[in-house]
Amino acid sequence: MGDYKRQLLIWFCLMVLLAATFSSAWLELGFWNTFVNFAIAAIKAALVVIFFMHLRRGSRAIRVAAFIALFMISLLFVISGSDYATRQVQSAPWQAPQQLSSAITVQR
Amino acid sequence: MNTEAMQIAEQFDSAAQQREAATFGMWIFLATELMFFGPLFFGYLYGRTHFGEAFGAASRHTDIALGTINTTVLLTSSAAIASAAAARRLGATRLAMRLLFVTAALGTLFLVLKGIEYRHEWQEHLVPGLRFSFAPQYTDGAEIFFFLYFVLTGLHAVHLCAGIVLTLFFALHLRRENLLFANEEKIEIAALYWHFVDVVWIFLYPMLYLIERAGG
Amino acid sequence: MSDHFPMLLADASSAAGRFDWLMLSLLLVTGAMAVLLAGLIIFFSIRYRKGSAADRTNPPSGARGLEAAWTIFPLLMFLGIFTWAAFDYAQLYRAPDDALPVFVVAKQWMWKVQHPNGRREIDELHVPLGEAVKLVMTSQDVIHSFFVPAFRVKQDVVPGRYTSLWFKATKLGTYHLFCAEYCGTDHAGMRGRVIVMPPDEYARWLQQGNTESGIAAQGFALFRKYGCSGCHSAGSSVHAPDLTGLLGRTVHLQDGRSLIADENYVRDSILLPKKDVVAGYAPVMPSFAGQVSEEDILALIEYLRQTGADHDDRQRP
Amino acid sequence: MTIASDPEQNRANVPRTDEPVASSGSENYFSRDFSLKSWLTTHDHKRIALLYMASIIAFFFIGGAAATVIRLELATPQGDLVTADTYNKLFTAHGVIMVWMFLIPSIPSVLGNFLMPMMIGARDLAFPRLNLASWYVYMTGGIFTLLALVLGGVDTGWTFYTPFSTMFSNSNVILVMVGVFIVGISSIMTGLNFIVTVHTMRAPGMTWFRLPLFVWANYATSIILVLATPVLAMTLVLVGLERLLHVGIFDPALGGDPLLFQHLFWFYSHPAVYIMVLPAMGVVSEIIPCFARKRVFGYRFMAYAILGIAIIGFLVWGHHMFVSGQSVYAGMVFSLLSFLVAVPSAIKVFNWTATLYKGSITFTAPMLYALGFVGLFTIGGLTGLFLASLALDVHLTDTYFVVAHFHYIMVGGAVMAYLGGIHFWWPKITGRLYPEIWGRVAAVLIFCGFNLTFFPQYLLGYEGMPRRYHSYPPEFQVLNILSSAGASILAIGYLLPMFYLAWSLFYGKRAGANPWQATGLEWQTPSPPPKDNFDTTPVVTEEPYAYTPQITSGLVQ
Repeated sequence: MGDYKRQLLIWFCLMVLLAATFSSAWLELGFWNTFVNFAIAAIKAALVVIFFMHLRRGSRAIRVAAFIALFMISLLFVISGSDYATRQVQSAPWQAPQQLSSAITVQR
Repeated sequence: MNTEAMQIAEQFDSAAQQREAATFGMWIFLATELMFFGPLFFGYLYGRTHFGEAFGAASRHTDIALGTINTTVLLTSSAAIASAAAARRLGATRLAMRLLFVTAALGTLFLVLKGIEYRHEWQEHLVPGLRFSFAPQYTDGAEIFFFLYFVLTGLHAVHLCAGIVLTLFFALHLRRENLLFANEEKIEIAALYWHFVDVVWIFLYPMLYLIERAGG
Repeated sequence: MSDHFPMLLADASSAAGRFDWLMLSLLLVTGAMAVLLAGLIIFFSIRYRKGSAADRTNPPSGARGLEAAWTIFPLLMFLGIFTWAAFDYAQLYRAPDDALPVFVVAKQWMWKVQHPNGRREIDELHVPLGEAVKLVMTSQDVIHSFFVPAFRVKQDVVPGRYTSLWFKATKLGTYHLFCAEYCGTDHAGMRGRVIVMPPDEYARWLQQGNTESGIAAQGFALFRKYGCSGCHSAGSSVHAPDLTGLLGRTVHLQDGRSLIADENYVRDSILLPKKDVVAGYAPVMPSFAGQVSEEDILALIEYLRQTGADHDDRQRP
Repeated sequence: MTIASDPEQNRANVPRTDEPVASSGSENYFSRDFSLKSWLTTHDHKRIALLYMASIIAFFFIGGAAATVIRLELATPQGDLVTADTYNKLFTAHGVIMVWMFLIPSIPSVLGNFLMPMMIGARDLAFPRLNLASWYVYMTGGIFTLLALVLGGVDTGWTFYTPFSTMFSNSNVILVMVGVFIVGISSIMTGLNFIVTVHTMRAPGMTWFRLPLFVWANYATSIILVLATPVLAMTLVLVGLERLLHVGIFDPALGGDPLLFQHLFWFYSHPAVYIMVLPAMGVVSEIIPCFARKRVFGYRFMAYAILGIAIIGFLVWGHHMFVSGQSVYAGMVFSLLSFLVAVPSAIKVFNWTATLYKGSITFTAPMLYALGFVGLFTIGGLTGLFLASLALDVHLTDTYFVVAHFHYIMVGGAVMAYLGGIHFWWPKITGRLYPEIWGRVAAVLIFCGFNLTFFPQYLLGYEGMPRRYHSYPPEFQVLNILSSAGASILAIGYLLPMFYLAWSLFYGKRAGANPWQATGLEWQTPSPPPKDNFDTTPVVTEEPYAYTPQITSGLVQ
C-alpha cells in the first residue's frame, strides 16, 4: 500500500504549493511575483513528472526523450528570445489597418 | 508483477519489449505535444514582454476563483489516475475502475467549470474577434492576451476531452472485467497522457490567472 | 533600356566593392574545395575501378588523424569567413551620422519615396553620387524588401516599424530597384529605378518641379486642416494640452503613469485619444482613425518635432 | 501466414550466414494476397511503403507539372503565358506539394518504411497500425491540399509569410494550411514509429554502432520530425485563427510581430531541409560502400555527423532572416551556427570520397545516382556557405541564388538519392532487375539536365534576379532560357525511370536475394521478402559494411 500513500503525499504537496502560489499572487512583489509563480509551477510539474509519471524509474531512453523535448523548447525560447532582447525596434508611426484603402491617393 | 498473460502483438518478441515500446512511444508523443504548445507559450512570452501592463490588466479579468478550483480539481484527478494505475498494477481492479471513474468525473467537472468561465467571459465582452471590448489603452495587448487565453485553454480542453474518453474507455473495460485488454501497461500509458495534460495546466494557471494579480 | 543594364552586374556603391571581394574570395576557396573533391572522386573512380591493377592492400576504414584534420580545417576556415562576412554586415547596419535621410514607404505594389525637402517620387529614387544616403523605410501593408543589386544592399520593409538601409553610390547611372520579398499579385511589377546623379545635379533636381513644401510645413497645414489648431493652439477656448515641443517631453497621464512622448504616442493620441489621457484634461478629443492617413500622421509628427526645435532655439540665449 | 514459430526458440544458435536464408516458400509480402482490401488494410510495413511510393510519385508529377509551367513562363521576360496570380499560385502549389507531399515523406516513408525493420532485423515497425494510419492521414491531407489548390489555389508561397497570409491574400490559405497540418500529423506518426522501432526492436547483437547509416539517418530525421513538425502545426493554427478572427500575434496592425511568425515557421522549416537531406545521406552511405566494395570510411564519425547535423540543424533557422529586421546580434549568432552545421556535412562528403580509396568500384545505376548526389550536394553545400555569410546573404537572399542553392540540396541531393535508393533496393522490393543500361542513361541525363537547369540560376541570383518573379527585366532572359532548356532534359530524365522500372516489374530478370552481394540484413532474406521479413530472427555478429575489395560483384560487368 506504499504506492497509494505516496500518491497521497504528493497530492498533499501539490495542494500546499497551489495554496502558496495562490496567496503569493496577492502580495505586491513586482518581478518576483512572476518568478515565484513559475518557480512553484516548475516544482509542481516536476513532482507530477517524477512521481506520478515515474520518470524516476523510467528507462534511460525515456529520460533522454524528456530531456531533449525540454531542451528543444527552451532553444526556441532562448534563441528567438535573443533576437527580441537585442532588437532595436523603431515603431513606425504609420500603419493603421482601417485606412489601407482610403488613405493613399497618390496616382501611379 | 502482472500475472495475467499479456497479449503480444506479432511484431514483438516479448511482453517486456512490447511494454517498453508502448511506454517509450507515449513519451515521444508527449514530447511532440510539448512542442505543439511551444508556439503558444512563445507567443505568450512575446505578448507579456511587449504588452506587460495590458497583460496584467487582462489577467485580472480572468476568474481566479474558478481557475484555482479547477487547478485543485485537475491536480486531484492526476493523483486519482496515478492511484488507479497503482491499483491496477497491484491487481485491485475494482479499486482501479472506481478511481478511473473518479478521474473522468473530475475531468468533466473541470470542463464544466471552464464552460462557466467561458460564459462569464462572453458576458463581459472578453472574446476577441467576436465580442471584445476593453479599456482603450490596453485594447491591443488585452486582445492578444485573451486570444492566447482562449487558444491555450481551448486546446487544453480538447486534450482533456481526449483524456476523459480514454479514461472512461478503460474504466468500462475494467467494469466488464476485460482484464486482458485493460491491462496495467495500457492504463499506465493513459495515465501518462493525463498527467501531461495536468502539467500543461500547472503552467497555464500562473500564466493566465496569477500575473499581476496584486495590481500593477 | 537594356543597355542601361549590362550583363555583368555593376558595382555602384561602397558596399559593392567589399561584397565582390568577399564573394570572389569565397568563390575561390569553395571552388578549390569543389575541384579538389571532384578531382579526387574522378581519380579514385578511375584508379580503383573494378578490375584495375591498382594496389588495394590494407584498405583503411577510418583514420582518426585525417578525420580530425578535415573537421578542424574546414571549421577554422568557416570561422574566418564568418568573421569577415560578419564584419561587413555590421558595416551595412552602421550608417554614418551625416547620411542623407530619405523616407520610403512601400505598398502593394509601388515604392513611394520622399526626400527631406518634401519632394516625392514613385518607383524612382534619385540619389547624389558619393554621399551616404540613409533610407528610412516602412510598409503600409505586407512585408516588402528594398533591393538594389548594383549596390548589393537589401532590407526587408516591415509594416508597423521602421527598418533602415544606407549606401553610398559610387557610379553614375540608372540601376534596378526590386522588391525582393514576395508581396502578392504584382510582386514582379514592384520594380523601380535608382538614379545616381552628380551632387549638384541632384540638388537642382530636388528643387526642380517640387511643388511640395517640406514635410514639417505640410504638417503645419494639416494641423490646421484637421482642426487640431482649433483646440491645441494657445488662444483656444477649449481646454486642451499645448503641443509645442511635445516630442521628447515627459507627459503625466491621468491614471498616474507618465511616459516620454514619442512618435508612437503622437500617433496613438491622434487615432486612439482615450488611450493616454493627459492629467488634468478631459477626454474630449474625438478619434481621427480612418480620417487621417499614415503619411499625414508622419507630417504632423514632423511639424511637432519642428515646433520643439524652434522652442529649444528660443530657450537658448 | 508464415509467422516464425517461436522467436525465443529461434533466436539462439542461429548462425549468421552470408548466404541468403532459404525462403519458406514462394509466398512473399507481395504475392500473398492481391485484393485491394488486403492492400488498404495491410499492417505490413513493406506494403505501406509501396502505398506511400505510389502516392508520392503522383504528387511528384503534379508538383513537377507546376514547375514545368513556371519554367515555360520564365522563358520570356514578359508575363505572357499565365497571369501574375496564376503564376503565384503555381509556385505556391509547386512548393507546397514538393515540400510536404513529396520530399518530406519521400525517403523516410517509402524506403525507410520498407527497409528500417529489415535492416535492424525486426518483423515490422513497433506500431504497424499507426504506420497504416499515417498513410491514411497523409492521403487525407494531401488530397485536401490538392483540392484547395485546384479549387482556386493559394498565392502566399509555401512560406505563408504574415501579414500577407493573414490579411491580404484572397485565396484558400486556410484550406491549404489545414492540409499541411494534417500531413504534418502523418509525419509525426512516422517519426514516432521509427524512433520507437530503432530503440526497442533491434535484433539480438544489433548494437547501436552496428546499425547501418541509413538507419542512423532515418532515426535522426525522425527526431526532427517529432520535435519540429508540431511547432509548424501550431503556427499554422495561429495563422488560420488570425485570418479568421482578425486577432492574433503576427500582424503588426493587431499588435503582433511578423518576425515572430518567421521565427516559428523557420524553427520547423529549416530543420525540414535536414528531414529531406539526412535520409538521402543515409541512402548514399549504403550505396557507395556496396559498389566500392569497401567499408564506409569512418563509420562512427559518419554516425556522429548525422546526429550533429540533426541537432545543430535545429539552431540555425534565423539565417533565413538576415535582412528581415531581426537584430544584427541575432543574425551573427545564427550565421556562426550555420557555419558550424556545415562542418558535419563536409565531413560526410570527405568520408564518402575516402570510401572510394582502394575500393573496387563498379558504376552501376545506383552508384551513378549516389556519385551524382555527392557532386550536387557538394555544390549545394558550398553555395550554402555564401548564404550563411552575412554580408553576402544581404545581396543573395531572396534571389535565384537561394532558389538554385536549395534545389541543389533538395532536388539534386534528396531526389537523386531517392532515385538511387529506389534503383538499389528495386530488386529487393520487386524481386526483379531493371535494365541496367537505361538506369545509367537516366542517371546521367538527370545529372546533366539538373545542372543545366539550376546552375544558371546561381548566376541569375548573383545578377540580382529576385525569386517569385512572374516577369523580369530582359537582360536575364539568356540565363532563364538555359534554365528552361535544362528543365526539359530534366523532365525526360525523371520520366524515363517510370517506364523502365514499370517494364521491369513484368519482364525484368529475376533478382536473387542479394544481386549486389551487399551486406546488411535486408539482403539476407529472399527478394521480395516474406511477410515477416525473416524466417528466423537474425543474430548480428559483425560490424556493418563488411565489404572487402577483393570480392567481385558477380552481376554487373
